[in-house]
Amino acid sequence: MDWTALGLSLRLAGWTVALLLPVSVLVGRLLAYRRFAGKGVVEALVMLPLVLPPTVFGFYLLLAFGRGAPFGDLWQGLVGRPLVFSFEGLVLASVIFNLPFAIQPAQRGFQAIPPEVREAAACCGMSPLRALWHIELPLAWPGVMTAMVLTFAHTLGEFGIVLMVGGSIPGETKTIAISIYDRVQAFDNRGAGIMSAVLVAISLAAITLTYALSARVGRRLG
Amino acid sequence: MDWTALGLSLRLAGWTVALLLPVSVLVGRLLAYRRFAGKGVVEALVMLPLVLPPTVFGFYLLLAFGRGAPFGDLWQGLVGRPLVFSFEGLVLASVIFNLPFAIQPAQRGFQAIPPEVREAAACCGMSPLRALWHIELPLAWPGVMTAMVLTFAHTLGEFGIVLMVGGSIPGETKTIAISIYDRVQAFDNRGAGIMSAVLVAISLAAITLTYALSARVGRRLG
Amino acid sequence: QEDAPVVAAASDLQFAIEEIAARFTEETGMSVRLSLGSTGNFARQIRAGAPFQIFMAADEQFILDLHRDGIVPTEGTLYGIGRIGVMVPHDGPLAADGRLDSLAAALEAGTLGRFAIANPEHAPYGLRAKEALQHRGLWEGVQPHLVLGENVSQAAQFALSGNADGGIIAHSLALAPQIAAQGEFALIPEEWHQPLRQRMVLLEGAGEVAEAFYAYILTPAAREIMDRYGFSLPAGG
Amino acid sequence: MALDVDLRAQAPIPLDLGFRVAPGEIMALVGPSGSGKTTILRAIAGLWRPEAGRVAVGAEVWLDSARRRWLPPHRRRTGLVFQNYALFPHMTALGNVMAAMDDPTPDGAARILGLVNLGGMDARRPAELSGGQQQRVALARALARRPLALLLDEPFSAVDRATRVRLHEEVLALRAHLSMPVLLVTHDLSEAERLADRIAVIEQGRIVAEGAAHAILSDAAALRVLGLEDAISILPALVAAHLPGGLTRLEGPTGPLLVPALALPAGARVQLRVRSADVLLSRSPVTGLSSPTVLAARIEALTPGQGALLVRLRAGASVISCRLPLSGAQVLGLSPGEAVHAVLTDPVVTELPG
Amino acid sequence: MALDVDLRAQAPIPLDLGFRVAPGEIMALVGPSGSGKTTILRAIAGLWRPEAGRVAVGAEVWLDSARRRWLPPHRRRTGLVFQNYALFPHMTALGNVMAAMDDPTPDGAARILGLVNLGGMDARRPAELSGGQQQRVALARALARRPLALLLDEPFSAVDRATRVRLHEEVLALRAHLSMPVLLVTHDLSEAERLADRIAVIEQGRIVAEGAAHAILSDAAALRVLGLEDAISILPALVAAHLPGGLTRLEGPTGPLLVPALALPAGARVQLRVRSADVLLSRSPVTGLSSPTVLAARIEALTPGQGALLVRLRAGASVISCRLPLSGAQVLGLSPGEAVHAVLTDPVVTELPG
Ligand SMILES: Nc1ncnc2c1ncn2[C@@H]1O[C@H](COP(=O)(O)OP(=O)(O)OP(=O)(O)O)[C@@H](O)[C@H]1O
Ligand SMILES: Nc1ncnc2c1ncn2[C@@H]1O[C@H](COP(=O)(O)OP(=O)(O)OP(=O)(O)O)[C@@H](O)[C@H]1O
Ligand code: MOO
Ligand SMILES: [Mg+2]
Ligand SMILES: [Mg+2]
Repeated sequence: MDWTALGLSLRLAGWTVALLLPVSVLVGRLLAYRRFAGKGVVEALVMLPLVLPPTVFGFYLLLAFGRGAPFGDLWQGLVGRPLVFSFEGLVLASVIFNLPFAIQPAQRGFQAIPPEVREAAACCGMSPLRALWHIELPLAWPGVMTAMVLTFAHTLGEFGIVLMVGGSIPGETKTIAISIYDRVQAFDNRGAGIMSAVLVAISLAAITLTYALSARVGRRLG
Repeated sequence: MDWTALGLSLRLAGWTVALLLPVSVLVGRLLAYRRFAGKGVVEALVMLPLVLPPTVFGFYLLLAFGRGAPFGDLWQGLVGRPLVFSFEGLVLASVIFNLPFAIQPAQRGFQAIPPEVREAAACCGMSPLRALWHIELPLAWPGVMTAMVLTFAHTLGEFGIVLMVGGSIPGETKTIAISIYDRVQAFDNRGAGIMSAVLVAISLAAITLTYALSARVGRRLG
Repeated sequence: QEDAPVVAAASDLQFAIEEIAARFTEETGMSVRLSLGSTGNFARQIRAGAPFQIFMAADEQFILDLHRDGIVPTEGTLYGIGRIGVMVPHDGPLAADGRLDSLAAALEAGTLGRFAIANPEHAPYGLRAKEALQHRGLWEGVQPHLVLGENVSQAAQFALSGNADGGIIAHSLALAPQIAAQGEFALIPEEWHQPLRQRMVLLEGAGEVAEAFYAYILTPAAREIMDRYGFSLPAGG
Repeated sequence: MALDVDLRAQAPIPLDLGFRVAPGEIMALVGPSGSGKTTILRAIAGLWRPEAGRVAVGAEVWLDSARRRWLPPHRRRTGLVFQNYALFPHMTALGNVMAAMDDPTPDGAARILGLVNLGGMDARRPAELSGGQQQRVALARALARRPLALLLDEPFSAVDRATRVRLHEEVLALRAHLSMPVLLVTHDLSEAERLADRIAVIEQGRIVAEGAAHAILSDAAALRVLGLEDAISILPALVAAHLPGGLTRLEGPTGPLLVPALALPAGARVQLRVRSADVLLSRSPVTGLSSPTVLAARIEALTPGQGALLVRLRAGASVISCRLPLSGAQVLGLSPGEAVHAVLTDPVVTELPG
Repeated sequence: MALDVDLRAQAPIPLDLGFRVAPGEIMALVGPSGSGKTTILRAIAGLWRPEAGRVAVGAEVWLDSARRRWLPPHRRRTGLVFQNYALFPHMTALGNVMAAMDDPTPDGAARILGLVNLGGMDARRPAELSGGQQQRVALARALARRPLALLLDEPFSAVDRATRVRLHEEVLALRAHLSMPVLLVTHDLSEAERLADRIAVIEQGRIVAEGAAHAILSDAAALRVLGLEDAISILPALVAAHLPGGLTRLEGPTGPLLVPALALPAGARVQLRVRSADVLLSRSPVTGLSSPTVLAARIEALTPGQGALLVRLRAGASVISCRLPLSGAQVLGLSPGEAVHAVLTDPVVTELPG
């Protein structure tokens, strides 16, 4: 069992969820409530990271993050180490790739709040921020939850992008997904099976727990 | 531009959406309204296809569907040709892999319907089926829509499973995702770029159109 | 086209096999469909009943195993010996040097960035790269710098994308014009690693077209292409 | 077909009651907020399942816990107006009504919308309607189903007086026409008085008083549950003759009664409703007053109430409640058994069916 | 601080009106369903933006289209009771109230819930409350904000009579205490009568009548908009003396008036409200009747109404509306200018502030 890889994957999923949670809430809310020209196109654009095969998407990220590309060089200049073949690069790639999962369900969650409840929040003197925190978030929580669980699960299983921008460096970019795949490729079915089982068990536990906790969080926020 | 592969991908996405639509509605509705022991675990289980890397997931499907496996042999006996390395096999794999996208958002969509509206439907004499069609579906539509768009987009971009279960046979199982990846592998960046652009453009158009149409469908059902 | 036989070919054959297939169609009017991928994957898929008619592996062991298990009817034919070499991008810090002195110097100086090879756990070219590095005594030192491609083609991708200082890739890839243009390549001495014996086999149920193509690969016309892409065949092999 | 209801439950609220509503009868459920009125309607409609009980319309049994019978809501032919309307938000007013019809036709639905004074609002969605308009769509939808039992949960609370009067008439007409049992939850006692044949007073899930509307509205104990001290007396009578000078003479258990002319044939059965505050007493015969309705009565009981004296009068077979300012009683010096003249200053006369 | 409102719009409904509510004043908005009452409250709260207009409380300007000023709803200190309550479904009753408080404390919120008779329901969520209970939570939430303007959209429609009376008292106490302007939308005219100082009658987005409550309630034209024929006369008076025999003598523009004893000191300002149907007329002086309130008046006008004669009386400086059954008028043979004795059978006497 490659515990390092599992730990790395969980860290990656954790960071991705943590970074996408605010994005999911803010962009989801924006798309839910604001009307603007071309909104339909924006909604479709949000879906795009899904449409490209992860490997291809990863390839373009490799080009964009790499040496010689403006973004890659900017990062290198700022942080002092390259973005590709690094954990930070994986996180960034994962954040971009999970945008559709993070935004769409959250948007639906916000849309499902009856307008008069939001109006009541304003009439109770809540600033938009307080209304977001005390009223909208708890009520949109099932949607945001779905967004985060999809993101979490998907990051654990993400393979193509990680393969492309990661380079399979143990402890840095060799995630559990890559590790299992390597076992499979090496015809080590038993090793792959054990790792898969552990991954599935941990995910199952994590997601079940999250659902259970989220019910509480929903209540606490109230 | 590999039009054959693109056509294949669109066909695959179409079939996946068509087959998952009823699943999404029925299972999503069930999870939304029914209370039963272990529901939290079922909800987490629905997420599992996401957690395993697609290639690994595909590997296990290959084991399950392939020669010598009970299910694979059963299929071969019934249909006369193997399930793996066929379009049917891809569709089946894709359906399984997209379950989380198809079910979760639909479930949230159904949950967002105020209970008294469903009660009113029953009091208007609507059988559960008529209520589903005339009341629940139109109101849960945004969620179901999200489910289907996520499924569609994800199928277009799906790579790992298709590679494993399909074997990349041109015209049969070589989807646009694999075709683009092949171009990348062959250092044909221009070819890959063109195909990616076409794929993105078509997806963008398809998703935008779907959103626009779905607004109408929502109205028509009303 | 729809019922043309499918040839499963290791990804190092990428360029050679495309050219051969085109020539084959030109000369005979028959056509084949190519599926390029990792040798290991193909072997597994063939066990699961994949409808390939010809399997061209990057490592003969896979075919010998399939034959041993009775999955393919024959041991097939050796069609080439692969070679590996160092590929570095233009203007990169490393020199394209087959004896890996430049790599060793960079290691010593602590200036080495990332270095790409295919995953030695399952990619034949990766394993040979590892052997070569071990032979040169660099394996331990280079490990922290390695980035692993899923297959040799991806390793080339890494080596040339500007994100690594270089890598060890297949000669066959380095000979392809679009790759050759991106950097410099030098062969690693053959004796530094086990030979990359590449074998192909006709699968059960292969049809006439497949048989014709199988035979065609061994004709001088095809051999010329193979040679051009670095799949030399030892005399009488 | 009569509606038979019998409900028992412990949670979420204790409930223990039973009643029967005859076909064509309107029964009002009144009682404090939170006493269980909505819960009763929900149990009848099948939206809530009591722990035990029986609900039946005629021979059709919807719930019988003893026989483990339970019909789901959509198989019960009820028309329910929800307290919060519960309209279908994605449908127009017309669509909402058509959704409840057996043979939905736009014309039929438009006709029902016309009944509730919503002609011209066909194409509006609930979000584009005012509160009262939404409530009327909900009423129209309940009627559209041609229910076996009509269940109205404060159906007129958001509607203005003029429309309300019109809707009252519609409900009465419909009730006579379709002869279905009607259950009406209302907080407006004048509405209950106008519409209901019988009233059940609900308190904490039990019926604390039940009976003919006039009996309940003159039952001080029942009214106290409702926070009212104002009893209403109801006197049955027959139209006897039309007199010159714009008067009609009624005959009833109270003896002859003069009332402002009625447009009813002699022999018609009527009923007079009088608020207890609208009864004046005099020791001497009363003449020359603008109210012609005076009857002779005897004082049965005197009960001091809140700042007033409650007087129970007997006139023939009828009992009349009268609330006098204490001063009035003092001036007259009344005592039980005495004969007095009662002036009914504002009796409401309504025709009884049959 | 007074609330100044001036609104103009074409869509979704035409709106063209302006009014001012003084601090501590309760103004009732009445009018047919769909006339725009809710829309007016929404405009004041900032939930709807009219095409033009001005809304200000004292010096605080919330909307001034001429100066392009617009304050978002959460910056306007309003307490709004929504017609459909709009409670926060995920919060308890207590949570809902605390959500609107500046310094939320459970004790403070519980106290306000006690005010609306919901003690003990603190921990219930909206879905676990009855309709009337939810409505009261909404009222408590609106009060909790200590608003500069209280906007009540049919806040008592789902509440039983007893609770309603209590809530009326709370609102009146609060109004006196906090001296904020209150706008009350209601369909219940007796509620408007009891609570409101002024009434504005809205029809199709315009004010068709506006004035002191008593003036509007005795204005036949205004009442007809509301579907009512029943005018109410309001007579101001001063408590003059307490007489033996449980009577109090009032002095007013109508001359001396005897009423059942009041618990008010001499000199207190009061007001009598009399429904037009509760006035009896007699040509000869009236004595020995249980109602002591008799005054001398002169007939100003006689108007035939629906099955009744509407009589306008003048008594001193006051006008009293009286609805007689046609027969009563015929019996008496009334004509304009004649002197009559008017018996007020059920006057409601309330103390005026100041
Ligand atoms: N979005 C809209 N589109 C079209 N018409 C609308 C819209 N919203 C409201 N209306 C109309 O505006 C009118 C005024 O509505 P409003 O809610 O102010 O009425 P109201 O006086 O409060 O009525 P009620 O007493 O029934 O609550 C109604 O006729 C309503 O149908
Ligand atoms: N899910 C629940 N959990 C706990 N108590 C509940 C629940 N649902 C209803 N109740 C309580 O049951 C009681 C009866 O509710 P119901 O809605 O029948 O009252 P009601 O008579 O219709 O009142 P109203 O006139 O205010 O509408 C109320 O006290 C309410 O708080
Ligand atoms: O045959 Mo490979 O390209 O070394 O996986
Ligand atoms: Mg109720
Ligand atoms: Mg309104």
